[in-house]
Amino acid sequence: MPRYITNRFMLVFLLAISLFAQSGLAQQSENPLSITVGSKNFNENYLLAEVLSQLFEHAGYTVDRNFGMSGTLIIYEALRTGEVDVYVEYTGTVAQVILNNNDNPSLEDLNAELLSQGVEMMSSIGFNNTYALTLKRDYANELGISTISELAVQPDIDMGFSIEFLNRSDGWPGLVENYGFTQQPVGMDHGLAYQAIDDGSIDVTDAYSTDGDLDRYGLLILEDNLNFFPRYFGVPLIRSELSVQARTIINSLTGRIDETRMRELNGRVLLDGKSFNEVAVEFLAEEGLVARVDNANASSTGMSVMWSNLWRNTAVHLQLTFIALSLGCAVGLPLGFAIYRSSRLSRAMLYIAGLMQTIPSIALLALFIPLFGIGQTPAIIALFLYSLLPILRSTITALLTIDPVLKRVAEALGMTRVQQLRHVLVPLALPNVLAGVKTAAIISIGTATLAAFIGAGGLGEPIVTGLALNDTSLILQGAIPAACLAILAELLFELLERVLVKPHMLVGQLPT
Amino acid sequence: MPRYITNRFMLVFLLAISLFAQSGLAQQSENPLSITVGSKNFNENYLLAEVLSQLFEHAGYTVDRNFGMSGTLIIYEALRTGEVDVYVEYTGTVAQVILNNNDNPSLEDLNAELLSQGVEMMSSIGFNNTYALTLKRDYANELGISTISELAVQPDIDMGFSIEFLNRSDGWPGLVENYGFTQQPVGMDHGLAYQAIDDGSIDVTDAYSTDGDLDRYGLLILEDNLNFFPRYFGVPLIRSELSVQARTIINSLTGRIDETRMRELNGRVLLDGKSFNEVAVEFLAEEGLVARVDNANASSTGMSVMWSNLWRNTAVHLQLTFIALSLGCAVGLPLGFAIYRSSRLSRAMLYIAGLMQTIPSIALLALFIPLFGIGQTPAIIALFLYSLLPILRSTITALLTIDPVLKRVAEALGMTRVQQLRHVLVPLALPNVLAGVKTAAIISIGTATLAAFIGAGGLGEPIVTGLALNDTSLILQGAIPAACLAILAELLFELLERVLVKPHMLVGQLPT
Amino acid sequence: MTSSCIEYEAITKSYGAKTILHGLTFSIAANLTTAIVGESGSGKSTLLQMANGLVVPEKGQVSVFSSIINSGSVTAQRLKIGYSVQGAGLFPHLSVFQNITLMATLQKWSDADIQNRYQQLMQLLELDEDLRDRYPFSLSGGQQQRVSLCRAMMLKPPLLLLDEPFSALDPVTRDIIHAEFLKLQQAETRSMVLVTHDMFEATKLAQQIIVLCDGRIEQQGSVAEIENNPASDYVQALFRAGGQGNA
Amino acid sequence: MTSSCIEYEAITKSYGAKTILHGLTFSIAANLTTAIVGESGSGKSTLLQMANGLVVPEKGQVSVFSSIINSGSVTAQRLKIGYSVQGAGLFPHLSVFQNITLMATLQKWSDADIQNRYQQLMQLLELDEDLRDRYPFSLSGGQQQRVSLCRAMMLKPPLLLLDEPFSALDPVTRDIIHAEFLKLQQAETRSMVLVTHDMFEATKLAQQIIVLCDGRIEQQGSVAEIENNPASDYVQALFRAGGQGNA
Ligand SMILES: Nc1ncnc2c1ncn2[C@@H]1O[C@H](COP(=O)(O)OP(=O)(O)OP(=O)(O)O)[C@@H](O)[C@H]1O
Ligand SMILES: Nc1ncnc2c1ncn2[C@@H]1O[C@H](COP(=O)(O)OP(=O)(O)OP(=O)(O)O)[C@@H](O)[C@H]1O
Ligand SMILES: [Mg+2]
Ligand SMILES: [Mg+2]
Repeated sequence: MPRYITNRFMLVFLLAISLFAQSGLAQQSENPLSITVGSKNFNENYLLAEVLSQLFEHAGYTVDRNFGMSGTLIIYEALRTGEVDVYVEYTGTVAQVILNNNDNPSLEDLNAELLSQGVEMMSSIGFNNTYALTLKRDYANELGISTISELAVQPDIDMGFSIEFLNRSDGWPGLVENYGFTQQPVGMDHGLAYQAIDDGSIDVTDAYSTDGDLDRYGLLILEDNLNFFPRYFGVPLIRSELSVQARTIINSLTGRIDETRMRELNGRVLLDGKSFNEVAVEFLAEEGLVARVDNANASSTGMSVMWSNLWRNTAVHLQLTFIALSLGCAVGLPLGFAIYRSSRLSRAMLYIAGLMQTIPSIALLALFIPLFGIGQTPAIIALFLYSLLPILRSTITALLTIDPVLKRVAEALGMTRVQQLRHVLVPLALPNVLAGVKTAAIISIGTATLAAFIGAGGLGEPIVTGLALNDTSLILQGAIPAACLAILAELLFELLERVLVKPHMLVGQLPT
Repeated sequence: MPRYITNRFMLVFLLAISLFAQSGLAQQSENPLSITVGSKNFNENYLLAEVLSQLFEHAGYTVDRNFGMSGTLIIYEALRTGEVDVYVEYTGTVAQVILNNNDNPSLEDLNAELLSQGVEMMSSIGFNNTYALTLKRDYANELGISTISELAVQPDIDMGFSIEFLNRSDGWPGLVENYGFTQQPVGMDHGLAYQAIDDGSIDVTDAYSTDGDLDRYGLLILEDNLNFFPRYFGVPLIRSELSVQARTIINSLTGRIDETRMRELNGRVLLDGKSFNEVAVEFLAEEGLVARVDNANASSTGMSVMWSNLWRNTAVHLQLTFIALSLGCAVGLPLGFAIYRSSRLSRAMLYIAGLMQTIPSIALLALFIPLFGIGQTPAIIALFLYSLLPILRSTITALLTIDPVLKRVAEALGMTRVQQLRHVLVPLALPNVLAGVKTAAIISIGTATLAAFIGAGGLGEPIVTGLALNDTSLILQGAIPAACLAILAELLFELLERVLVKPHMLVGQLPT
Repeated sequence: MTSSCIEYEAITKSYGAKTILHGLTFSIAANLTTAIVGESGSGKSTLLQMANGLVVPEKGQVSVFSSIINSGSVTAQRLKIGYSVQGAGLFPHLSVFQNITLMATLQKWSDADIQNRYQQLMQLLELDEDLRDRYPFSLSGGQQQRVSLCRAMMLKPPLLLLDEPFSALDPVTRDIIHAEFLKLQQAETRSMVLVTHDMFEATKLAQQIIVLCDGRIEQQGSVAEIENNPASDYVQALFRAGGQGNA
Repeated sequence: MTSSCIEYEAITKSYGAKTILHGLTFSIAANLTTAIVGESGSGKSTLLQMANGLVVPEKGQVSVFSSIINSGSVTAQRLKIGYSVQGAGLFPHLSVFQNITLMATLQKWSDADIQNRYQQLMQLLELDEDLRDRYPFSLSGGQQQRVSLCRAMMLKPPLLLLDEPFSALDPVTRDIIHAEFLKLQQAETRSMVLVTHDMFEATKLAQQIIVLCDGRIEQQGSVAEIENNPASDYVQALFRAGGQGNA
């Protein structure tokens, strides 16, 4: 009966995994009227790419969605080489990052330069997504201010800015120079700043002007009356061989979305929890660009890139923690068994494992670079070292607390040390040992995000990126699978425990 | 006998703590010929401040060292208000950060502006501490390059830059614009970049031009031949009422330290592990500014600020982890005792605790701001949540594995549930429960660094700052006390275990 | 007949398909000593543990001092029921003194009362003074068993359930303790149920005997009745076995 | 005299200030059954455990089959020494079958041999077939004790050390097992040391008796010698106590 249950569990589990794996394989198809739409890996860009994709689909195109690419250079390279036909870029970025041979290029120079690379810039969609200073609408009314200049002369304002903003010359230092601020801001994580402002801990923070969070918190953007912040208008970049028909479709967005509208659309994703697909359908209907019909059948493919990213990150994460935990067991368990008899050795080992636990992860990774380079290896070794303490300690303690009468009997029967371990000590210590291993597993899953620091990927990648971009959906793309992995690990260990430990060895309610 | 040992341990422990506490209290003194020297909280600035201090001491001054202040605005404010008489600033910072009403001020305007605030800028000490691109000297020779322009046209160069450098307009974007780079760099932690370059994983990274690490790794600074990077010359800032005598003393440093020399001096601290005091003594002797004498008696006071910072951070850290762990025990232990009989409830609780373990700390802190604001409270609550899993799990498992005969006897004797717990279940489960609590304690000490993200202080403060500044000594000022705390925690728990658990309940070697 | 201290009514108990006790109904007389004897595995310990609620009958009910044993009130009832488990079951983390006096301390007895009772019991059971601060792991089998017995008797419970309390004692010590027990029985009138395999012990200490076989009561009655009129071959064999029958 | 299987030479053992065994020198005859009897706490179990190295003497040495027991070689020697600990000591995580046959499996016995020996022992000790897959927690006291005995005998060791192996058995079962044991003793000649409190059992199963009192040997000799010429009042009291003396 328990074996039967075990097998069924296994079956269901394997099925679930294989389904998950298949869903990650995006289906490719070829078609004469086809187009590839790309996007960067943050909400707004996803959404605009989805809007473009649906427009094309309604015009009869087969759309290949190549969403969620990380980094301007990567997506631009994809456009240049024809792997992507169109994506939405920001004017400031085009000038600064992509075309780097010109100080302050005129629009003409810029276009010429792009054209030489087989790329064209379409007309702006309308919004300018740049830095902004923001504060509670109510509070602004109370103070009677609406521009940055008016803010600069308010004495009792508490300001909290992201570290990046505090350091960029187009951020705080420039503001101080241009507007003559005298207040002293504090630095804090951007994601936390919104919460802090909502909470009243601070009054003003920096934001992106189309940030969907602004409406959520009832924040007002102060007018940049000295035009200090650079401009980042959203513009579609296309391959220059694109047909007139395709260009016309893209141009139907020209000037259609201003900051307020973009903020509101971003908010639908961020706050109302709608999918990009849903919001795109709504938007196109609202604008009269497309009748609101066939909602259902367009839905699933839109997310395939996100899913494949998610699946890849999860797989890497799983691999990292699995290898690290296996190593932790492979070292911690035998070590525990070898040294538990000597309290001096045990203590020494526990001290060492404890010390490693307190080394900050970045410092640990730094130590590893000369030894293991960058990538997955040092990440795994760091995770392994962090898993040692719980495993080692629970092993040692569990072995120490076994009934000495049974230890004595095992000796008396003539078992060798190894046989005693295998047949008596390990089975009796197992529940408490497993408790330590389980804790180590969950902690590993939680801390494997550090792998992203050193280019090893995993679910830390969307989390770290999301934290940097203040993109909740990206954070969740890392956090939710991590949480699922934690539950999965618990389930697996329960299975393992059910197979390895007889139920009567774990007595909660006394049998009567 | 064990009680006697216990008491002696306690005594020694309390003595050690009180000594440590006293060493943190810097002794203040007043004197007619006295001066207060300030410094920012990174190595180079510490060292220059110590050099100034010793110069003054040799001229008969009583020097009050006010070292390690964090942030330009704070130390400048201290200078303006007279709490500090002199410190070393950087020209770029003076213009940008301190005097914010002028776009590109002339030196005259700048001085006038400073004077109006009671401050004067002395002549430059000589070195320019700005951004630089750096690569292995050997590799540069191999390529035959010595300027950034020459680097820009090398096709096969792997570049890794700090995230900040990649994003600052006076960093990578500006370089691309000015020098026409086409290579695509990867982003990585600055501290790790040195290791990566040493390791051959990358070829080029960004650095500060006076960084002591450069010589360690045999790195060459490429000439900024287009003068792109802004200038940050080191200059003493003084209060304008300073006497001629004091000014003369300060001016004896004018032009004395160029980049190479500064790098070499920084290296003595960073690489040779010398104290600021030692290096300052050596420098003054080498320059013939002061005969190398009375080394010993000048030593201890110089570090008093660092010690008091260290002591304060340690105290905060200890407080955070202690409160969080106490909460973890106060919730985890009773909860474990309450639910261990029901495997369904136990599992549910362990899932929840496991989920909390996988929430990224920044996200968790973000959730807390509306509830608990910023500061120590949310940090403690996050640490508390992270400590729950090990405590809860070890409690539940330890209770489940108690010999059922003894549980039965406890019932048969007529004990109430509470009495059973107090007198039978808890003592028998204790070793394995303590194993979980110990693990939780060590993990808490390790992760309490996150408190620094939310302004709660602790040893995370120097670590985070040190990581940002790539200042190993600062990192160590956080990491070493954290490691000591971990050892201390182990020792305390050993004491606790010795008091609470009879030695015969933990049988390693069988008694014969 | 005398009044009863325990009443078993139609008690059935099985584990899986195997029935251990087949609908037993009987009662145990108050203020007397009743010995339960019978085959190993016949359900003696199980019956004993039903009287203090450690084992719950599948069907039927058990009453002690006229109140039904159920989980609600059983904790209070147990204070009046001393129980020594087969095989000692001492708390390994408590010293001999703590094992014996724990419940008295929890019942807030005065220090003097605790010390007196402890001394009395240690003497009664021929235990050395110097065991006081030793831990169970360091006791011999017979010492452990006697400490467990002291623990059961500490609170002077009106009912004692003893599961083979003297099985690990040498004959000389056993004899001495038997004599003391008989004296005590006259001094502190109490009811006692004694599971034993020593028929001599049963006839010496008990007034009533219950013979259990295969989950059924083979015979119940006074010592004389059973010795003189064994109801079955099994009962007769019991008294013959182990040499006693040679007498 | 016959050759000896265990030799104790000037054995002393003390815990703290208290000396348990005072320089004992004696030997145990090979191929016979020797009973060790004596007061509870007199050091019987301790002596037994010295023969398989579980307890190390403070002074003196123990040899089994002419080789000295020391920690170096003891594991191999133990395979030839069956031991049943006072109070069963079964492994709670193993079934009855696994408890009994574990060592045979580790010694790479064939499946058939294991099954045969297992069946033989279960029958010998009157244990039910259906206990096979049960776990120790579900056994009665007497069942546990018998399983422990099976475990000790599984490997057919030439020397058996049994610490009160029948104390939890009812007289009828005990009688049957005694008879079987005597038969077995004739079939598989082996040496056996039996610690017991049942003088009848001692005289019936053993040929030699050692009387221990207060850590000294009070008397050693054949059953007849001791019964007929008790060396002291204590030895006499032992045989008188518990009703046997009434015979
Ligand atoms: N660790 C120890 N510390 C102190 N005394 C001990 C220790 N171990 C055993 N003893 C004492 O040694 C003596 C001999 O114990 P042993 O178990 O050999 O007695 P025994 O003859 O087998 O008694 P029983 O018939 O009750 O089983 C006992 O008095 C016991 O209390
Ligand atoms: N959990 C269980 N599962 C199956 N059988 C059980 C369980 N618990 C007890 N038994 C069986 O119930 C029967 C009665 O057990 P009990 O302990 O009452 O016997 P006993 O008369 O006290 O025997 P002994 O004299 O050997 O102590 C035994 O045959 C035992 O194997
Ligand atoms: Mg029983
Ligand atoms: Mg013994």
